[in-house]
Amino acid sequence: MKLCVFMSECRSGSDLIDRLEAEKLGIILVCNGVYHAAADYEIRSWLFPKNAHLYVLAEDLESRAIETSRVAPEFRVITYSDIVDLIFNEYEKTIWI
Amino acid sequence: MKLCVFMSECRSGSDLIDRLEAEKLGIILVCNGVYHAAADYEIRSWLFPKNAHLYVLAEDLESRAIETSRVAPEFRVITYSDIVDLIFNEYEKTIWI
Amino acid sequence: MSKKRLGFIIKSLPYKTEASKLAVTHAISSQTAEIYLEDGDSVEPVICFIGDGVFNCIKGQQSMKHYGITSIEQHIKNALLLDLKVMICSEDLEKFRIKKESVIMDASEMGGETLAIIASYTEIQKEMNAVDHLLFF
Amino acid sequence: MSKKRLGFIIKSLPYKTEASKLAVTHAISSQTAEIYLEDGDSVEPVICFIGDGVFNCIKGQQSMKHYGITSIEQHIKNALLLDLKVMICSEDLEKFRIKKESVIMDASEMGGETLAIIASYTEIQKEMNAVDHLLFF
Amino acid sequence: MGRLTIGSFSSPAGTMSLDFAIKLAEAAINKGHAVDLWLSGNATVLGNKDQKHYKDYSHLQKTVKLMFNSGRFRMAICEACAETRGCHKDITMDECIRASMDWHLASCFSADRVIMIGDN
Amino acid sequence: MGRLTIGSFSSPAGTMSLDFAIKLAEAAINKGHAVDLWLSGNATVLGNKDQKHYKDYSHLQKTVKLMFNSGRFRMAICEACAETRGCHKDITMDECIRASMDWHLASCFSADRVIMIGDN
Repeated sequence: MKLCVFMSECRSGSDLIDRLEAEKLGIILVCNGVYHAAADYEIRSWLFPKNAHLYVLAEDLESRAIETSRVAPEFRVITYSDIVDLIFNEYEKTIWI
Repeated sequence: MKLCVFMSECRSGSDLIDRLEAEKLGIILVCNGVYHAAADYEIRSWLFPKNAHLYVLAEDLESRAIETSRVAPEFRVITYSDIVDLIFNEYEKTIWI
Repeated sequence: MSKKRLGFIIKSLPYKTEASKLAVTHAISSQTAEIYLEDGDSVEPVICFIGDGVFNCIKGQQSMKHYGITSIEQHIKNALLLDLKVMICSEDLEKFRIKKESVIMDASEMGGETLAIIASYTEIQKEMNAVDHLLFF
Repeated sequence: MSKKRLGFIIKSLPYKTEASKLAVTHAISSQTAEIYLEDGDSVEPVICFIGDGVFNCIKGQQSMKHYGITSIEQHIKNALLLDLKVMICSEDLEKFRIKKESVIMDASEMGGETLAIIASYTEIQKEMNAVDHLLFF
Repeated sequence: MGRLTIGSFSSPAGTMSLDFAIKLAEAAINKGHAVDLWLSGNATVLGNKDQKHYKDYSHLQKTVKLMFNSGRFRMAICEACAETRGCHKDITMDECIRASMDWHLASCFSADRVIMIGDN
Repeated sequence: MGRLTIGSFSSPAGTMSLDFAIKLAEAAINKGHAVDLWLSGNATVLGNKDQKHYKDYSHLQKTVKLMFNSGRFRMAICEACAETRGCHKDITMDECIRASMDWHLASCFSADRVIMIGDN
């Protein structure tokens, strides 16, 4: 399956993601999940699955004053409009963790 | 200070407790914190501070079907009525984690 | 005339939040969803407990006695009574040293015949692949 | 005529829950608590950010732009404008590599003079010992 | 265009999860998709009439009203969840459906995509 | 006897944190103490009249009424938190105080013990 995971927390959920198997895996950081994208905050103690496509929601970075310059290069910064296109066009199932 | 900590989660909060300094420290496990008392569930990956007085709320064990026989011996199984006496008579300040 | 399969995946501990209870009650409501659907169409749920979620499956929950609310145990039994598919992750039971004897496996006292399935994570993953939509709680 | 001191200890990340905002707004409300008290009595809050809570103190929060809600930054500035004591744990800032230049330290653009205090955990613990009651958020 | 079913039981004020749901719904509708929103638990209070707007709290009702105007948006609240909170029919917005959970399941049946925001 | 001030912003249905607050309050009152209960956020819906009782959800209102009868119990809800949820004065229980947060701070002033349940 092509699976899109919304990761909304930064202190839980990584164990679930590590077990998930998907032909195509997308991870979209939202809410407090966005701290995972700011590599130099050292809040991330976990490695994202190697083949995952990684995205982070711009609005939730900016609300928390996380500058785009802090975002690790493997993440694509996206908007709500981009999310709609991703879930309808690129993935089949979506889950919220 | 004499501090009573209500620990209501089992997946967070241990870092906070480890830093707390108190002349007398009581830890009362409530809600999902009670899993910490059932040593053989292996959900606890953390050691309680050595000198802490440890309690666990009977109602919250029983709601979750955790048998008293599973409760580690260092815990005193107590009721809401006992909590009232503890916070008024044995401790000065109470916090919820 | 078609059937859609929905996977209700329960990863949360019981009682502190309402996630796990809502998962089971939503799954059960599949039985009456037909009133909104075309003739012959239906929704088939599968309920899977993984991670911390397996703690929902321990027998003997006394939430009615202490808090006046129906236990998650009772909801799981209701699901089994309606012949819903209930899967419980075997690796996670082992990890938490929850014995199989302690796990809710049937609703036989209510006359149910369907049993819960203790399954490997691989089997649960297969179900996740097979269903039409996934709902994590 | 007496004064009670209350410690508002903020350990939660901002925005996902309302914990940190409620902590600051409750602390600020100390300024009008007198209407319920005897003449001369008062409540004095101290606000301490520890652990993940220090993420509330980063400058430049745009929650009004995106979600239409007052930022926690603005609430912290309001607290400083009212000369409330605000302490931020220095070890936790370092741990998360949050530079001091990124931290909300004053409300000078609104005419405030009181500064936030970047303090060691030991100093914050001293405040926790000294206050009459502790409220963790 | 597609059909999206969003479920949530997060509170409308104080957490940002339901904000996410509403913003996602809005973005989908703006792109021509249809959206069903199912609210249970604390989220049901979003169905209440006359939610007062304070700057400290999200005011999602405004966007909800705009979405209703699109003709491609339906919102239903769990009747039992609302009644257990003392929020009865007389204070529910007219456009908002009060239903049982089976409404949500039926909506999932017809959806191209389903997202359940399983946060408290 | 002593005076206990409990604060909570947890939902009355679905989480067990507010159940804890109510059970603790009840136990304290039964031992002769006085209790002030301050509710903000989602907890404010506990102040609503006519909360319907379903077995799936905690029904804390019954205990609240008994506590009011003791004469040693006060309960106040955050007015702004209630209004932002569309829960106005007309659906608030008569005994329940609607106030600003300063009520809570003043209650802490007079309390022997304070417990803030800082869960969502």
